[in-house]
Amino acid sequence: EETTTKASAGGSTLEKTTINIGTIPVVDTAPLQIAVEKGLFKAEGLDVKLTTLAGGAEAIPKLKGGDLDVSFGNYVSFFSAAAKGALDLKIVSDGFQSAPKTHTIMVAKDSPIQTVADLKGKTIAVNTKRNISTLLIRVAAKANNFDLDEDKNFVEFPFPEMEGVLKAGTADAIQPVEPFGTFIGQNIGARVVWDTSQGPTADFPIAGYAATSEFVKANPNTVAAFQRAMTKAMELAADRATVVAIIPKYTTIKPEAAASLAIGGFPTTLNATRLQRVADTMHEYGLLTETLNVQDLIAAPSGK
Amino acid sequence: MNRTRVIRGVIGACAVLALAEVVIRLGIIDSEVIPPISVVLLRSVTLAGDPVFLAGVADTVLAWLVGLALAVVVAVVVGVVLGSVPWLSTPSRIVVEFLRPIPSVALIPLAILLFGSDTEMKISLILYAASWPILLNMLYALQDVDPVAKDAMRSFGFGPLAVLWRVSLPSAAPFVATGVRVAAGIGLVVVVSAELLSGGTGGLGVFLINAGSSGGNTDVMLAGAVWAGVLGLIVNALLVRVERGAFRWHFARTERTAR
Amino acid sequence: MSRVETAKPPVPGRQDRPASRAGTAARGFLMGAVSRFWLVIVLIAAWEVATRIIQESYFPPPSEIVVTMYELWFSGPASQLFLTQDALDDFGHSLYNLFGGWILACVAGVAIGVALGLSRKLADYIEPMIHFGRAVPPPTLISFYIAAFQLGTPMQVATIVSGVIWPVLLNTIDGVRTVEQLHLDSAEVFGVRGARRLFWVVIPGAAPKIVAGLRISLGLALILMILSELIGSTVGIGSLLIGAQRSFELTEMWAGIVILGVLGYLLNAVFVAVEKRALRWHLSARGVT
Amino acid sequence: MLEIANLTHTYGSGEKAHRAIDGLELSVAEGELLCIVGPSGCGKSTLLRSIAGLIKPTGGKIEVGGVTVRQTPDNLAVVFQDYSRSLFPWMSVADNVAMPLRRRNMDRTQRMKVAQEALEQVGLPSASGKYPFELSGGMQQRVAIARALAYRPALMLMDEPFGSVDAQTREDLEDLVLQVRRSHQMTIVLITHDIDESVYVGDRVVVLSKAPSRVVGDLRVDLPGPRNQISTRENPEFVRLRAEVGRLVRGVQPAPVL
Amino acid sequence: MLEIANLTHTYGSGEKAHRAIDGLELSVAEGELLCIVGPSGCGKSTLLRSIAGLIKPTGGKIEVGGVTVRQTPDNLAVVFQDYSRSLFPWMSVADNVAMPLRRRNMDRTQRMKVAQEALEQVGLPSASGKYPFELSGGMQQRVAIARALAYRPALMLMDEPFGSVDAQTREDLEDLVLQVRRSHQMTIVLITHDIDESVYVGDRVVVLSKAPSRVVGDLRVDLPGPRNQISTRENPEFVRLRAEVGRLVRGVQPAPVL
Ligand SMILES: Nc1ncnc2c1ncn2[C@@H]1O[C@H](COP(=O)(O)OP(=O)(O)OP(=O)(O)O)[C@@H](O)[C@H]1O
Ligand SMILES: Nc1ncnc2c1ncn2[C@@H]1O[C@H](COP(=O)(O)OP(=O)(O)OP(=O)(O)O)[C@@H](O)[C@H]1O
Ligand SMILES: [Mg+2]
Ligand SMILES: [Mg+2]
Repeated sequence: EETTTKASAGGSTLEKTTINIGTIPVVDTAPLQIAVEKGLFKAEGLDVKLTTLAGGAEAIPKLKGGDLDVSFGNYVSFFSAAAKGALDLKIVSDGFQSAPKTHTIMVAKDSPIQTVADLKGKTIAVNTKRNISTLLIRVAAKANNFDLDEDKNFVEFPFPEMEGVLKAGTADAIQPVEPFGTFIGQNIGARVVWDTSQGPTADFPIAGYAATSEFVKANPNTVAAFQRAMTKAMELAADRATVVAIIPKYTTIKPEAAASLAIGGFPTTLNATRLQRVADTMHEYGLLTETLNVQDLIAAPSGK
Repeated sequence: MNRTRVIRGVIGACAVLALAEVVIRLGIIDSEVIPPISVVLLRSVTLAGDPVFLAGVADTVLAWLVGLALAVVVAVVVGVVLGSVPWLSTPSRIVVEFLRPIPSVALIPLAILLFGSDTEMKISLILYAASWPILLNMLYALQDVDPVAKDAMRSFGFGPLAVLWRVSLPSAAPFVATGVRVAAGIGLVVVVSAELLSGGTGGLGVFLINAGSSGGNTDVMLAGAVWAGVLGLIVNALLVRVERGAFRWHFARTERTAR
Repeated sequence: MSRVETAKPPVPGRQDRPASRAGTAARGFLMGAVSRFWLVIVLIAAWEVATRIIQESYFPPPSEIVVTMYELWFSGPASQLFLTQDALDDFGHSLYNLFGGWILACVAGVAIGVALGLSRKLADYIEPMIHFGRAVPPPTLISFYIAAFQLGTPMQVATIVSGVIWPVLLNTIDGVRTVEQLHLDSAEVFGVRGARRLFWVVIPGAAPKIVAGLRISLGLALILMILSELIGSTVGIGSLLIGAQRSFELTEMWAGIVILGVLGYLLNAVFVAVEKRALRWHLSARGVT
Repeated sequence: MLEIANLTHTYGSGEKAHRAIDGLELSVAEGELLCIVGPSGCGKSTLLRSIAGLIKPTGGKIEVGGVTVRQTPDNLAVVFQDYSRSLFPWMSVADNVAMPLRRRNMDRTQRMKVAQEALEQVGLPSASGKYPFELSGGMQQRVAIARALAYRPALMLMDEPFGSVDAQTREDLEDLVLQVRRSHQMTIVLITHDIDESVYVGDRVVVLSKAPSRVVGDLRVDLPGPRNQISTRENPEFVRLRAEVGRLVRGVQPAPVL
Repeated sequence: MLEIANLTHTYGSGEKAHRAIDGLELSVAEGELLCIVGPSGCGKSTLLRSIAGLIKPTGGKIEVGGVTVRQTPDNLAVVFQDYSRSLFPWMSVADNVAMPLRRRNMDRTQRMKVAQEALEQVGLPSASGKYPFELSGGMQQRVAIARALAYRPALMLMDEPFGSVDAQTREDLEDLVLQVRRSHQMTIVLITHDIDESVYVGDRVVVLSKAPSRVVGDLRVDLPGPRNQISTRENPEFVRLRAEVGRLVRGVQPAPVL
């Protein structure tokens, strides 16, 4: 795999033609799948291998250990890892940003909880603690003048189990992402009490693609090729129909169901200022002890 | 004899399944959260025809068997050392007891970091988790060796190693084998859990993550559980077979205990 | 665990030679401590050196881990035995679940194991389901747990029980099936049957193997305690460990790992002490002292 | 008391089958002391285990007190040939002896008293607090005897009960068994290899053939009681019987070894 | 060959201490067959285990062939009193017998041949393929004897080796031991409870006192060899010695039981 083949797709030599990319089977990674499907990587001379991750946190050791060259992951995990010195990483591509209904707080149909304010002291199920989900909810709580404790008010449950969690009353509220939010709403009539993509967290950057600084430095052309492919894919993903069409191909979501999903934004540029918002919010909520300059973590495409 | 056993096992399984079905259908356990067993079973059957699923199972089983085999070797070697080299045994027991309760889950990131490939990582986790039951059963079994048998060996001038090899180990073997069966279960649990918790390129757990990507697919997850159980059952049966062949003397002697 | 299975016969004279002088006693104690702990010391030193050389954030040196542990848990006021509030919360919750789950599993495991060990017929019906059940990974059963148990202690205890019962069960079955035939025969001919036979013959006869199962399960219980806190939990050592892992507080994560090791060691030491009393007949009859 | 009709037992099956007992007929009267002698491996222990209901013979019928043996008959005690393995290593010697008495509706103090008495009778007054592994072979054997005696069964089966004790203790134990039998109306079946012993303690001596074993001799011992180690053994009838049993035993021997 | 000086052994310590042997002195010449008799529990097995280096006596000194015993001396074989536990249950009878021969640089065929011969000598020609648990008590004991004999040790220690076999087999085994001893120049220490046997097989009979045991009698047996079960036992010297040993044994007895 370490062989360096001379492929001249972008006119320059690729240091590495086979790259392993970590991904999660959610709507957020649609552009990556589009890039594979439409042969965008191939066109750049890249042979991409996809590895399924269970969550963002596993990406870090896998990147570090060289298991993955590039990985999808949420910004909160990436920034914590970078700030805590767990991994010297660079964001190589933006991935996904929230939009209405992509990140909601939901409660059961007959729940007494009507507004965010009612969540005070309640237990909320999230996919991963100390991650983007809890951050979004805590910001929402803060806007309603109360605090939620990172440990005490959140419990972890995988997204697929959240429907059951609400039904059984195991937790008071859940924070699903798409497609789970839509399906849970359809299946059990769960109500959205808060859409986190509003106010301070409107169009919030959620996830991107990262590689180790070492990799970025050693393989500038490969990274550039990856970035070119991703940019094209992101552009294609701007067309909702393309996304809806690809989703059933890498998830178990049925085509007709895919059409009803809320789909977030796929930014075509990697913009430090936008991502800085995430870092600052993390700092504000104690997820980072010091401010973090996101500019240092970005390997912006040089070509464009 | 063997037939009645199989028939009884099937009857037992059917009874358990029927009970579970009733419990769920009657809503004693929240029937909205989990699907009835019949649905799960049906799903398990359809899964068996899915080549992606089968490839995942093959990956998992491979890692499992290799990990288990390594665990047996490592545990037996460590057990022999701990059971026979006094100056090393006391101090290393402290280390063993310190390491034993560390959950492999906590070690996943470290294992990911240390072991390049997915499979290696899984194998290392199985090795870590599955060695302990074998090792502990071995230490207890070594303690349980009849001293008169050891004395008999020694009296013919055999040294400690020969006593260990020819008396202690054979007499400990049946109980160590029980440890191996315990370890086999733990190993499967660990490998599928690791796949579910950390993902990867292949395996039953990875298949289940992908299957769960649309939500509302509890039946697939439970069907995965069913297949894990079936795998456990098969391997246990195989191990029992091997045990019965290898320790005929042991089983013949103890056959009458259970009436 | 201090029993040494030596290949040599026991030396009965060794322990009855009284220490003639206090100096000898002190030296003996020191020698004992060294012979016991030298490996630990060597390993920790090696660990420290290795981690300092590789400078890898995932592998902080033990000295730093100890400092973090102190700050996290042991810098509290004297009135709380120097434990911090965090320590009391985390340890208290975790240990409560741990013991609850472990004890339940032991009782259930021994009870079922004895029943299956004694009755071949019953075992034929039930054993396959047991071997099925013990291979099912808990994470695949989350939805079942959600449906059947409440969040918090019930769910966690259920997770622990469902994970640790197997070694107890299997070892008990094995132990009961291999009770010395002549012991059973003796009980039989003297009309010792039913509960008496169970408590006076079968269980003591199977005790060494049952105890091995209990000991394996104690270690496993710690592991499952963590696993149970992984999902659907808000406090506890496992929760902390996972939280630290999620937020890349790697030294804190290691502090969690180390405290588990220490806890495991201590629990085991207590276990062995109790076991030594309970199985004295066995150990001395086997020449293990 | 004990009726054995056409008893047959085969161990294993197929090629490895071994017929240990073949059509054995035997009956023992209430209160009788029957001695069984026979070559090593002929099936004596097998017979005993069948009577005790510990193995299910492959053929024939055993009745104890008029009831067909399916499980272990009530009110029975056995001294096993492999005495050391029959003691419970996790109990003190006194507890070992007292253990069966739990069925006798005695409280702990009574049980301990009876156990201590039995231990004194077999010459182990100070062993009660010890564990079996702390005793010598002969002492363990005597504990096993004490356990059976203390139980005061209606039927006592003894498989070479005095094999590991010295000559003097053996004689004392023989007399002890005779005395207990007299005072408690026990029926006793005693297996021994010592021909003198069989004639000395027995009311009847049965000689078994080599495997598959059948009865080849059944002698009534008409010696005046109570017996006495010196006078009885000097009795001409004793000498005659001893020679007779000896002849019978030798007659069924396999070709001499070597 | 064997020199024991001031041997003392105490089991346990503190209150539970039990002195089994107290200042025992004994020496056995090369090629001698020494019989040890003594009351049950006096310390005979303890003595044997000390000679075999299986326990470390608390005091005194044992030399075998001029070398102080610290571990098991070379070229030694033991027949344990607890013979059934000394056999390895996971090995067939033949393997059990052949096992020690691994130290004799024999290949498997040779070992099996020697084992089969030894089994035939003890009257078990067809037991080789069986497992020990498939044998009767007396047969197991004979396997243990065969194992020791096949090994052809320089020093053989036997702890009540004929306790579980019938009279005829016992005599045959006694003669077998005598014959093997003669043809292979073994030194043998044999513990027995049978006074006749001790005089019949022994060159010398040592009588031990009750615990803590010391030597209370040491008799040279001057009977013409080769011995013969009939003529030797009729020899007046035999009768005299037997009575003498009997008196010695009885003299050291504890108060009679009952
Ligand atoms: N492991 C032990 N712990 C404590 N005491 C013991 C132990 N083994 C033996 N003894 C005691 O030592 C004494 C001598 O025992 P030993 O076995 O040597 O007797 P023995 O002469 O062989 O008797 P027997 O003829 O009955 O076999 C006995 O009183 C016994 O209680
Ligand atoms: N579990 C078994 N499996 C197979 N064969 C057995 C088993 N137990 C005993 N035998 C065989 O049955 C025969 C009779 O054995 P048993 O123990 O009844 O003899 P015994 O008369 O008590 O002999 P001994 O005087 O030597 O104790 C022996 O030939 C033995 O090999
Ligand atoms: Mg017998
Ligand atoms: Mg002895």
